[in-house]
Amino acid sequence: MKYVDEFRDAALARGIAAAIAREAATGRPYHLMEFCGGHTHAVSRYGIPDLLPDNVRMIHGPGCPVCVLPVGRIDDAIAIARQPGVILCTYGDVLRVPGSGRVSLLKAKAGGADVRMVLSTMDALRIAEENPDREVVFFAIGFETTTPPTAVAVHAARAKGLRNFSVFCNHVLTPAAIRGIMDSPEVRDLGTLALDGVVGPAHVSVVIGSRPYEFVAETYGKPVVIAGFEPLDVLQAILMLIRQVNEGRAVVENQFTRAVTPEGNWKAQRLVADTFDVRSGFEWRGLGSLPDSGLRLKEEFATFDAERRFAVPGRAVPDHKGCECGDILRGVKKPSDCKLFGTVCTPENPMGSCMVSAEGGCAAHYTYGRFRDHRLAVS
Amino acid sequence: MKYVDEFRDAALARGIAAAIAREAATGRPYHLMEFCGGHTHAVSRYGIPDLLPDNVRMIHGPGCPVCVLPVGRIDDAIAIARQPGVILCTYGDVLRVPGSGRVSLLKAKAGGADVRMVLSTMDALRIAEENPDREVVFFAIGFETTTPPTAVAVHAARAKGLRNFSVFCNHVLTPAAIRGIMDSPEVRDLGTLALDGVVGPAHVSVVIGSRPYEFVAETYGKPVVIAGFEPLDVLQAILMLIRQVNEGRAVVENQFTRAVTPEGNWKAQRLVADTFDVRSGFEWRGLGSLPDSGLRLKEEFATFDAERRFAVPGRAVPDHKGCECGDILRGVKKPSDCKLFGTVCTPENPMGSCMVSAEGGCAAHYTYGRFRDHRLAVS
Amino acid sequence: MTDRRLFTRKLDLARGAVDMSHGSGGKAMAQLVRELFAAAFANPLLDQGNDQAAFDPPAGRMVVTTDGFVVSPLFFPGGDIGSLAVHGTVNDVAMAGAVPLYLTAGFILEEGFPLADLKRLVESMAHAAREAGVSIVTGDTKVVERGKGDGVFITTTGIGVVPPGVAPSGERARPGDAILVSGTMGDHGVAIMSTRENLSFETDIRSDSAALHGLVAGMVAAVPDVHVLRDPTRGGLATTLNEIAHQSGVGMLLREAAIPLKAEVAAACELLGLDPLYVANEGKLIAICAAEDAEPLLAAMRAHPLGAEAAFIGTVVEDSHRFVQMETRFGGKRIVDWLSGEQLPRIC
Amino acid sequence: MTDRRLFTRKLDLARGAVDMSHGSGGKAMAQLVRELFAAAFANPLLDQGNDQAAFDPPAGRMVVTTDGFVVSPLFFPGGDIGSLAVHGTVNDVAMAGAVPLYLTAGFILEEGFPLADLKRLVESMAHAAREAGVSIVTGDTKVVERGKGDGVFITTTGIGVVPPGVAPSGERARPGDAILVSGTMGDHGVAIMSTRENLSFETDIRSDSAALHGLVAGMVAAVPDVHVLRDPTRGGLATTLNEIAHQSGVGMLLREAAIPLKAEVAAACELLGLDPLYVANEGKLIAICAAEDAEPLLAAMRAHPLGAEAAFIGTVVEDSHRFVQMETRFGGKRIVDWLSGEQLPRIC
Amino acid sequence: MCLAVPARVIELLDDDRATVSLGGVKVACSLALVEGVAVGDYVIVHVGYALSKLDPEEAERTLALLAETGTGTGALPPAA
Amino acid sequence: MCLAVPARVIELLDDDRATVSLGGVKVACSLALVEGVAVGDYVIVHVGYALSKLDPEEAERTLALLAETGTGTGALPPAA
Ligand code: SF4
Ligand code: SF4
Ligand SMILES: [Mg+2]
Ligand SMILES: [Mg+2]
Ligand SMILES: [Mg+2]
Ligand SMILES: [Mg+2]
Ligand SMILES: [Mg+2]
Ligand SMILES: [Mg+2]
Ligand SMILES: [Mg+2]
Ligand SMILES: [Mg+2]
Ligand SMILES: [Mg+2]
Ligand SMILES: [Mg+2]
Repeated sequence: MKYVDEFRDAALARGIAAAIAREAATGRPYHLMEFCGGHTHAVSRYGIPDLLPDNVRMIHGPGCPVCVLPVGRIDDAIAIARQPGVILCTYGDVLRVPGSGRVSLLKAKAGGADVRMVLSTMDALRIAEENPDREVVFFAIGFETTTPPTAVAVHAARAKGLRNFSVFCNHVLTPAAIRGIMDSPEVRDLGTLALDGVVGPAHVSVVIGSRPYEFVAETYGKPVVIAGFEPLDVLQAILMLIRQVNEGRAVVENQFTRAVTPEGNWKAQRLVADTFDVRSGFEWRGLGSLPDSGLRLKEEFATFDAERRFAVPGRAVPDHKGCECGDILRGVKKPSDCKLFGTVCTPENPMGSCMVSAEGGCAAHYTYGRFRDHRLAVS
Repeated sequence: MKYVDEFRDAALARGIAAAIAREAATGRPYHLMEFCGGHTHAVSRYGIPDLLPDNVRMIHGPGCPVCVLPVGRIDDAIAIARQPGVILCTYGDVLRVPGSGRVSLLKAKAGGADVRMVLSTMDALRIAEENPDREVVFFAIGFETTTPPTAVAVHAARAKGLRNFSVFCNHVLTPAAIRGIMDSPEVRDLGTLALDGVVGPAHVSVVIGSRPYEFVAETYGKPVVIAGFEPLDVLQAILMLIRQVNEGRAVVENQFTRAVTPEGNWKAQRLVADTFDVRSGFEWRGLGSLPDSGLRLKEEFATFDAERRFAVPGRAVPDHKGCECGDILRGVKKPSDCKLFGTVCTPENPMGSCMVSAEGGCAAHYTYGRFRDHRLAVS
Repeated sequence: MTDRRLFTRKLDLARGAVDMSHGSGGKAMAQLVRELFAAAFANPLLDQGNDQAAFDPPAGRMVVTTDGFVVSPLFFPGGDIGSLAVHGTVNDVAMAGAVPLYLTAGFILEEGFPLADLKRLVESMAHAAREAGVSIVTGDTKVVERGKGDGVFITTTGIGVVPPGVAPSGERARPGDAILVSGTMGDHGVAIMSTRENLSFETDIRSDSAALHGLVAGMVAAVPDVHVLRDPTRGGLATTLNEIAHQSGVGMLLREAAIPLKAEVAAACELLGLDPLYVANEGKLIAICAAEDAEPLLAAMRAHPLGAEAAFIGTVVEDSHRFVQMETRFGGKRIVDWLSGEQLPRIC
Repeated sequence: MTDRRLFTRKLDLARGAVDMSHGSGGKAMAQLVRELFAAAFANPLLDQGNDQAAFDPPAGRMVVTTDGFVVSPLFFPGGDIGSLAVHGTVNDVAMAGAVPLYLTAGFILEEGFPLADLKRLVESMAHAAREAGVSIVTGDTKVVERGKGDGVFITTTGIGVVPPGVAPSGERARPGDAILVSGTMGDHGVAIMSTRENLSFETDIRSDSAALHGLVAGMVAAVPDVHVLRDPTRGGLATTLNEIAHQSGVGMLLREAAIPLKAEVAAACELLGLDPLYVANEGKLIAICAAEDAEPLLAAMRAHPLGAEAAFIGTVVEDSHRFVQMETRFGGKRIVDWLSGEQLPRIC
Repeated sequence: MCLAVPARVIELLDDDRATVSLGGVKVACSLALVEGVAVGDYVIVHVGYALSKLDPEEAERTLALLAETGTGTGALPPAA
Repeated sequence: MCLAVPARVIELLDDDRATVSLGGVKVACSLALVEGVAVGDYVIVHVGYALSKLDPEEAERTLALLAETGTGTGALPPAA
């Protein structure tokens, strides 16, 4: 696979790892947050911690759209799916996330709701066309990467005159989340979350460009490196962040130049702007309600808006008792700090969303990395 | 089972059989038609021919409502069943009757049509109430016995305000069929169908009484004995007919006095009269179109009339080539006269409706009596 | 290392439901197998947890048989699909005159099926197997999407061993042989019918579902040379006798009055227009033996609780047409033909 | 007397469809069994037409195994549910080191299923059985109403005999043992996925569905003391190794670079965000043996066409946590855990 | 198709229905087509509806006649 | 959730769609969000949509840098 395999090369990895070890040998710690779940996944799956010196610590960030979706929105989706005649379509990632009473969309499906996994908004549209007497709802979730395909679908539905298609919109905006972290008491006041730099989103930035992250460097003085999701990309970004830290610089750098420009994809951005309005506030798990952090369909697409078409409970629901997802998403706790991790909470019986998505901090650590906890315990 | 077992008593049967043998020992043959399929079934199932002398010959009549239904009406029912959203309910007897291309309702069901067997019109109504978004059609077939329950259902549907229930009406009238036989060239002109008397309907007469058959005696000079469906009832009726013949009498006698009166069930008759109109003509398999022989829903029940609600092909379709059902229903041929009997045509692969219903002449003979053909062949 | 370590939370057997993950081959499936099936069926062969069970072959001819069970409803008066899946296959083993030893069980579960119901029928299955003295030594579980199955289907395979000198088989009926049945006909089918929504009637009839190997053991001890043994399940006595007549190239002559029938079964059949000779049994057998063996065989049958009402119902005759005929109670004669079409679907 | 006399008209295998009468136990069912199943599977045991097959037990330990097959779609690149139902069960027999002898087959058919499709897959099944040298000796057919099944489900049970001295079993992996696989991973699952309407992608990958007993025969001849044999079907290599680790109470250490993988399988998994180690195989096996047996075992595997790409992929280690770990191609280390949830439903 | 059975009314239900019994098997049936039916009466039941009452005296008369006929002493039943 | 792969465009289809290939596996994807895509281009594909073209020269530059870095000679990439 061209442009994939090259970026997983073990020999090159050893070279970068050596450079990191060399350049990080300053006696100080480096606390680097990988914002994206994609990075979290790459770090765990490829065993990147094994290649890093002990003083370079990776902190999982809130960049997993499945993980940050509050329980109440899952409940809403389940409520829609259970209405007679509804086919609820969504991406596979979200099917196993537990809502209230540990009921997930998968369990609702087993209970009779017509829930279908799709790989693309085009599939949801096709299902709507094939089932004119059913209500097809696309449960849209995702960051800026995933939002333009939803916009395309809404426009296509309007063009086709589909009356049985709507979108339950949960698209959220990454800069708002990073601002949420930076403004959190742990970072600003308590200092309990030491943060020396941020590995910035890859595919989000393909769409919105690198510019929207400049406030991180400018306002908060933290270096950012936009990085691809292959393991060499991540290693290189870590090295670039260490260099900025060592040099006392704080700018936005772009490691993922092969697909990211400062401006991003204007066509996609314009389409999104034409389709959605920014919500004044939207609830993020772990970060609370963040201003200007979520999207909803514009008034002119009201008939395609499932929130206006279906009665949903719309209740704010607290996380499961004992689940530390919120703190883990803010980076203030590690998965293994959670008492439920690996005992009560596992991927088969997730208590929180971080244990569901392959990009959630808890799932990534459990699935790929938990042997390290035991190694530490005996060493 | 009181009022059942007593009428199946073997010792009594031997007594009646002896009386028949004694009284029929006149050197002349007795050709007696059992009009009803119920009698045909009893004759075959209990082995009544084994109890009769050779000169008493039973002729199967047209009294099987499944058998006399023309192929075109089966096709119409299948066409209705195949319309999207339709649930077609009917009695089990008719499910295996082959329509055009040997497609039966059962095959249509296997092909995806929603065809359901019911035991009562009440079940069909319940299905309509339980499925408000489906069209429930009751495929009504049967003689005067079965017509009043259909009428009750139509009135109940109106009372309940059911808008998704209708009746595909194929109810027919027995006196018209008997007249058809009596007027057939074989009886009137050719003399190829010798007929010395008729065993008259039991349960039909429960509803309409014995009086409607008096024309048979009066107009055509043939004795009639209304008889129950238990084997002793049939034997006794045979004896009563032989006595009338021997005495040169031709009247309507009633063997089934425990449930039949001359007048019948006035309540049921009134309800039928209030619900249905007599069709000017209706096609009978074997007998052609008979005047005043079928019923349809009255104008005031038009919304419950499937023939007005659904487009049906309404085509007259000839019987399967080689099938002698028509002649068998008129009594001019025996099942074993059909070249297809037992070779090409069996209950598993019926070519005609007479091979389907347990009351059809061919099915009754095949299922219960075909060993007699072979016994004759070797003796 | 205990299971607790592998499965952090116990299956919710009270309120849970089957979902697709229970058939995925992953940990959810392993847990279902461990906490439900393996717990209920526990025996040394199964406990090994391999994909197959290994055993030393017994002395004697072996028999193997398989049946799928799709009965609807899953729970019925006198049994459920679990006990039926054991009895049905134990009986097909027993009909070879054999002693049943091992069963295998394949489950096809429909997404959404309540685990509480699954537990109930798995435990019923385990109970039936224990009663019959057979071990369920290996199995398999698949899950299909909602609307692609019907709760639970179970396929069981049975393995048994035949005592020396015993070799009943469907082609061994000979003219002159006696035809015996072990008890009343049609109980199972009527019990199932009584539960069907569109038929529902009230009766005390319960399914006769039972394991017949004990009865058979007594029979082959008394008459090792029994010619044919067969359980008249789907299609009832009539169809099963026709099968045998066809296999052996003979005819049969039955006496209707001799065929054991419960009054309520007769009444239910009258009501529905059915012939009880075509109604399914799940705890009855047909035995055909030489005329001179009929007495001792009947005695052996009646000595067993499941054969208390055994009866001599007819005789094998020569007939190139292979007709099964019957003298009716009424004094006439008729054919008792194969079932054609269906009397009632999904009775086993 | 010929069949013609019993069945007056041949089944319409070109245009007919399954209906409820085919499961009723009556003549329609007898005809389906006769003209389709018995014709395709013909062998002396089956031909007897009894409800069970009787055979003389072979010398040696016997194994029995059962699997249900519910794969969707029924026909896929490289096979169909019929051949799969033979291969899958032959392989579970073979994984005991055994020679497969007999199969039983239980069919659950959905009303309306085209007889032409049924014929195609029954013939494929018969072909697969012939190729594998096994006889389908007894079977069963049930029919469920439309919407209560999904075309065809098949449950097969296999019986085989183990050569003396051979006793592979899931609890016999020991620290230091070598872990081998017989070829590339994930082909079957990717072939199935490529046909799914909502995934559909184009690839030349075909299912690896194959009977492995020939390969196994060569292996146990070379190394009778092979410790573990198992086919990594549902849940793939990862889950199967975890099962073994759990059964044996050991850990494992794999080398990602050593695991054979077709480039197209890797690409398809990349596209779908799947891990090929969790994707099903139907013609591959895992073998675990003492370190000193690894060379001759690998040689024996490579000598067979189905083991040409066999590879030594890792080592059994002591680990009270029973973790299966892997050195990634990239140089890091990670756990290779049980499959949790489902990667893709109905692959077998 | 005209299958009907004589069953004993054992309980009157609302909605003009009754439970009837045939040889111990109980089933519900409609009384919409008959009048004046009481518990203990026998009715002829067809497709879930009672079509008429059964007259026990007439039944006895018929059976008596059948018995007599067998011995050659029976008179004919009256013309309808 | 943001999973995306670089795939080569091998055929332009109507409806603003294309067939792309990743390691020999072909799949259809939408071009509704990109402009000026030609056969032979590499695109980043996410949930069935091409999000952008991939710049081969930049990819080469990154790989070159990675190689140099390993030997300690690499310059830093430019600030964005
Ligand atoms: S381990 Fe489970 S309960 Fe604990 S924080 Fe993670 S998801 Fe929540
Ligand atoms: S045997 Fe068949 S083809 Fe011949 S008349 Fe009877 S139904 Fe028709
Ligand atoms: Mg069997
Ligand atoms: Mg059986
Ligand atoms: Mg049997
Ligand atoms: Mg299995
Ligand atoms: Mg269902
Ligand atoms: Mg198995
Ligand atoms: Mg298997
Ligand atoms: Mg069977
Ligand atoms: Mg289906
Ligand atoms: Mg296996």
